Amino acid sequence: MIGEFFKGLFLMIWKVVTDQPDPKVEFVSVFPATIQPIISVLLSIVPIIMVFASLFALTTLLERKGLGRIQNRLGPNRVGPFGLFQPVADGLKMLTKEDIVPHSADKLIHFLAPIVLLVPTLLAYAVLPFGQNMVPIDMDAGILFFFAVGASTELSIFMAGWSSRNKYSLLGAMRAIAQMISYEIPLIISSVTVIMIAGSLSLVEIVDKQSGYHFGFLPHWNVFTPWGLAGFIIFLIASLAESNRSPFDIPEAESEIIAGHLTEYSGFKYALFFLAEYLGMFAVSGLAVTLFLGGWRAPLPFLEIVPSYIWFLLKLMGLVCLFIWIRGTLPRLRVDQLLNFAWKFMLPMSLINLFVAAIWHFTSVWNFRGAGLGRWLLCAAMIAVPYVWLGRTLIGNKKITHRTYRFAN
Amino acid sequence: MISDAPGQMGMTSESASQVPLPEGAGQSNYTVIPKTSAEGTSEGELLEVAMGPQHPSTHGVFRMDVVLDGEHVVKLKPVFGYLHRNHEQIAESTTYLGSMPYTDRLDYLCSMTNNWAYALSVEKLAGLQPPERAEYIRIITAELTRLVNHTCLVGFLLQDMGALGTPLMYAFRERELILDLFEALSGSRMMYNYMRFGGCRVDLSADWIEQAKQVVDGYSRFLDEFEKLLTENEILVSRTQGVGVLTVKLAINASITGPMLRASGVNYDIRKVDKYGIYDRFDFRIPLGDHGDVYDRYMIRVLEMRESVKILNQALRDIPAGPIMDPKAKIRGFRPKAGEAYGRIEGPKGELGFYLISDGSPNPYRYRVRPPSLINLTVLEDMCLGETVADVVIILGSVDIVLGEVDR
Amino acid sequence: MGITFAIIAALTLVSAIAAMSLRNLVHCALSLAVTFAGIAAMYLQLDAQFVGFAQILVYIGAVAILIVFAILLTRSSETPQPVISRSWIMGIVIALAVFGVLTKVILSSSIAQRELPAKPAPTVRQIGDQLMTRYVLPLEAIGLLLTAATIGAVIIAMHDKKGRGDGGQNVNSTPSRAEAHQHADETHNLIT
Amino acid sequence: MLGEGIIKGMVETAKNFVGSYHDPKRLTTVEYPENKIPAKENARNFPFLVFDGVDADKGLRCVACQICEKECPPKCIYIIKDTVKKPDYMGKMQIQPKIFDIDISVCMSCQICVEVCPFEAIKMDTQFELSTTDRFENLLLNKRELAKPNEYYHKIHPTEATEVDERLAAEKAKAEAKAKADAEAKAKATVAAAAAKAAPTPVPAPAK
Repeated sequence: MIGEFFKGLFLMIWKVVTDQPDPKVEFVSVFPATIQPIISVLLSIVPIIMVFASLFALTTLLERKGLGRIQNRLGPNRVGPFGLFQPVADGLKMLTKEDIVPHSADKLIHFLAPIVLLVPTLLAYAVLPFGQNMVPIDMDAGILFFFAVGASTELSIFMAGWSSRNKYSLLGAMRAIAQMISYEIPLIISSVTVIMIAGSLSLVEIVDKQSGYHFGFLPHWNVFTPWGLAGFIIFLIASLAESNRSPFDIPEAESEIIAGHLTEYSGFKYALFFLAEYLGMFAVSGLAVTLFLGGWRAPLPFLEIVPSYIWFLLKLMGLVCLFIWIRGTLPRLRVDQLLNFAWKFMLPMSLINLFVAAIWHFTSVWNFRGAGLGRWLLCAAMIAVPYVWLGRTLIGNKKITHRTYRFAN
Repeated sequence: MISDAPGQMGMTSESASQVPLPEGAGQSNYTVIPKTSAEGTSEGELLEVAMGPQHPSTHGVFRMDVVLDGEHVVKLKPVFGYLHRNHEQIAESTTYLGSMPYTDRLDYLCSMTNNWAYALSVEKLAGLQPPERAEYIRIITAELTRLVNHTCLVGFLLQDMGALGTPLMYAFRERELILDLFEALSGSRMMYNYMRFGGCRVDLSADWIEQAKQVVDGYSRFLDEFEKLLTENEILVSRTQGVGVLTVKLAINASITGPMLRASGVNYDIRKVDKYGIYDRFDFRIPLGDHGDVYDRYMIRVLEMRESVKILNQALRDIPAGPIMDPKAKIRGFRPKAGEAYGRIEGPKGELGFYLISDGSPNPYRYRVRPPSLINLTVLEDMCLGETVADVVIILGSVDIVLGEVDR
Repeated sequence: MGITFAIIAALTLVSAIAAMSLRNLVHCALSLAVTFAGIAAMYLQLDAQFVGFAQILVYIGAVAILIVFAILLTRSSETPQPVISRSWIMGIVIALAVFGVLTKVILSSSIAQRELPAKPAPTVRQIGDQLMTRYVLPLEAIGLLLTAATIGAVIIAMHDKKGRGDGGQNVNSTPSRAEAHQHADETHNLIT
Repeated sequence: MLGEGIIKGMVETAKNFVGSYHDPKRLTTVEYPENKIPAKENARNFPFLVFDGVDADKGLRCVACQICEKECPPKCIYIIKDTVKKPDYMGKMQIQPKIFDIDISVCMSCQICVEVCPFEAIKMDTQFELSTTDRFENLLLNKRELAKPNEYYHKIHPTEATEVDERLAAEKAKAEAKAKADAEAKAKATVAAAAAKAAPTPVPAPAK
């Protein structure tokens, strides 16, 4: 029994490391049949929670270090070698802090809000294909599931903001909801382009559709097509807004409304919000990787010996680093500008992109000489022209000009 | 309707039931004012928020009682005095020299110019004339102070705009170099207490001038970098252009001075008007804005920094040798003859003036500061009406206040 | 299936009752969201993935938020009604009547008479195919209708906003401030 | 085109990010307890009393004239004169402060006491690591704690201390020459010379 247990365990680890299909079969079969499903589910859930929670810890450190370097500081370097244990110290601090509930707060909703936020965020990981053989649930409507659980996080932010009985919290919650609803539309439409081309709502199938290489080195990732590139950028911007990251950190703009819906949270509840926010960012970046960057696929054929989940994590971290970089550079938008940008720029651009993707799909039957290049240029032009035009009207509407200044002697 | 306890607004009697309250909410901290149109029909509610004195972006202990319609400001009442230190009364009960270190603490970012303004008025009172080298030193330190102040201002403005400290850190990186210079000169990094009636306390060394030249050379490179990061950034441009417009008329009537006035397009710079010190010897221009919005205020400051660099280059090149104190000046037992004087300079924030009346005793009979921060703050409400909460913060940032000077 | 169904059904029912009976409107809205979630869970239990997820996406992600917004944005200054209104007897009678009719119809329909053969659950792909081929006209019609509704809402909102502008101005100009401005203008004229 | 300025800004921050690794000039901060920036020569923090020789009690230059006490803007100096003259380290009879306290929790490091002191007896220290757990007792420095040897002064402000020493030596030489000429009352003459310098104009009490 014990020998089998360790054999199964070893086999499972070996299969994970070498990226083989069905890694948990042998290990699960060690257990009695009645608890086998539970073990199997646990074996999927626990690693996800552990990996992404530690990724969260790592990212907070990376973010602080990276921002520090961008700002010509050293960043945290006191706890442990190179400050590596800083997240541990932060976590301990968070856990030992007093949990303050405002006197006039709605205590039940105030308590429920962080939980209601965290649960859907974690659920979203259920459909992401982390590796070649690592999909918790290969659902037929995977992407729909992802957006459905993503949409239910908005309610919890409202709960947090409203129940705190703080004006800043309420303002922050209203801003958060307005922002998340507005940006959900471009987010979904830009994903729809991919769904349309791949012809499936299943994330596994979408990754499969991006296999193979042009000319032996350029992978068939969606981002390398005109509509894919535009869609990727729209998706990134929208996901910045969805995860409340700078320059769209308006709901928690600390210089305006203290911390928005987080103002009255402290201690462990605050840590939960923080965790959920980062997990949400990972999830949406993971979706971006899956939809546009070929998921777990290696960028070059000879790199395919590296296990697939490594590629997934690398791409994910690349996006996270991009988010940190953006955060270190840009000031925050104003609420009305944010909504204008969503409705007057992002939405038309994503609709145009959808149209371009359809054209791309229909021109795939072109068969003359230079068809590939012609198709590429046509689609790129169809995106670039509206981009320039929309960008100009977006700026021009507000009478924003390049100014020159007078000088008196 | 505004209770004194910050953050815990008193409840107005009957109006508070309009937003559904959580159950068990004993007292509300929402002050909801019913909003009615001209015809008396109801049009939703106004929310009264106390921003400050513990708000992250009020630049110190400053409070704005803001009445909001949604996110738009319909009323704003600045409340200050949290940092009142009785500066003028203290100065009247101490010697003339004794209030010099207190002037450092008015606008703690620009101690050098505060020193100069005070020294200038006492010199007028006592009829002292600083020697030429001292005048050059004063101009060098004052222009360096202007660089420090404007850089920090832009950094803080961007911080208020949510740029998460990056421009602020760059600003502080450069400020550090100038603070090093000031420390080497006066011994302190912020509270210099450097100028004396009739001259300066310590002489510059040749070494110092070399270092200052290097810093000034590096500064124009830094300004290029800063502008690349900020000036064309679409977010900054759209956040600031057309926001918080200050009309020329109002600016003049409210006696606004400094970069804020010039951003509204009025050509008024005391360096040119009074030609105090030896400013008439230097070749520099006064940048003027045409719109009077936050963007203009930002750009005027950047352009002024470039002009300051020009002045510094000239001053560091031309500085003559010689004494740094008027031989008539006395440190101990300084008693100017009875009379009055008003000395003013173009501080980085605006016209900084000291009005003194002497009755022949060692203490001033009357001592009065004209603080540019406070007077520029008086138009805050006019600039903020109709803008959003997010704009209030950057408008306040662009006014450039230091609470040490506002409250005194 | 039994226990799960029972839990979900109980949750749905309890939250639905809470949504009707709680005094605080926001609490009601949140309970309603729980009800929506319960219904979505039932759909999922019946292997109707598409409907279940659409239920979450639309009802929790949009409708619940809309309700919450409506509660916060509209004035609720009317004195709160007693929970049980005077016409409660009437209400109960109507509710019972509706329930009775529905029960009768369902019980007498052919569905209740026999065991259904297990049909394969419709996949999302099938639903999509059906929507795009057989039901494409109704789909387009609904889309057009919704677009028209949206445009109408926007026009109403814009009209409303224009009216509000004047009201906002009235609040600004307290007499003292207006006087101050006038005074300032006079001084300006004197200066120039 | 939309986005141009943003990309420019991002290039700039990327440059700074890379620059912070290879260009140490960009990093302005130091890791404090391990590394410290050497104090500038002019640096000042809180005042201390200079004594000559080795005995802090005898060698104190301060003669308790109380000018600094009067001139101190926040009034953080407290002096009580000794009633009897005591011999200093050279054997000269001198009035010394019985109590000389500075409350450095009040002191604002303005250096005015240093400027007004006619005897070069009070100078500014550069020591800044003064935090304590008791803000009353430990921040009220008495004469013993304030007294530091002239060598220490030389160490922290070398140029200034040399100048001061030269000036003092010159004054002393002048005084001695005068004393030799006035042979009958040597000690008296020294005191008189000091007194003459001490009070160019008596500082009056505040008017109000």
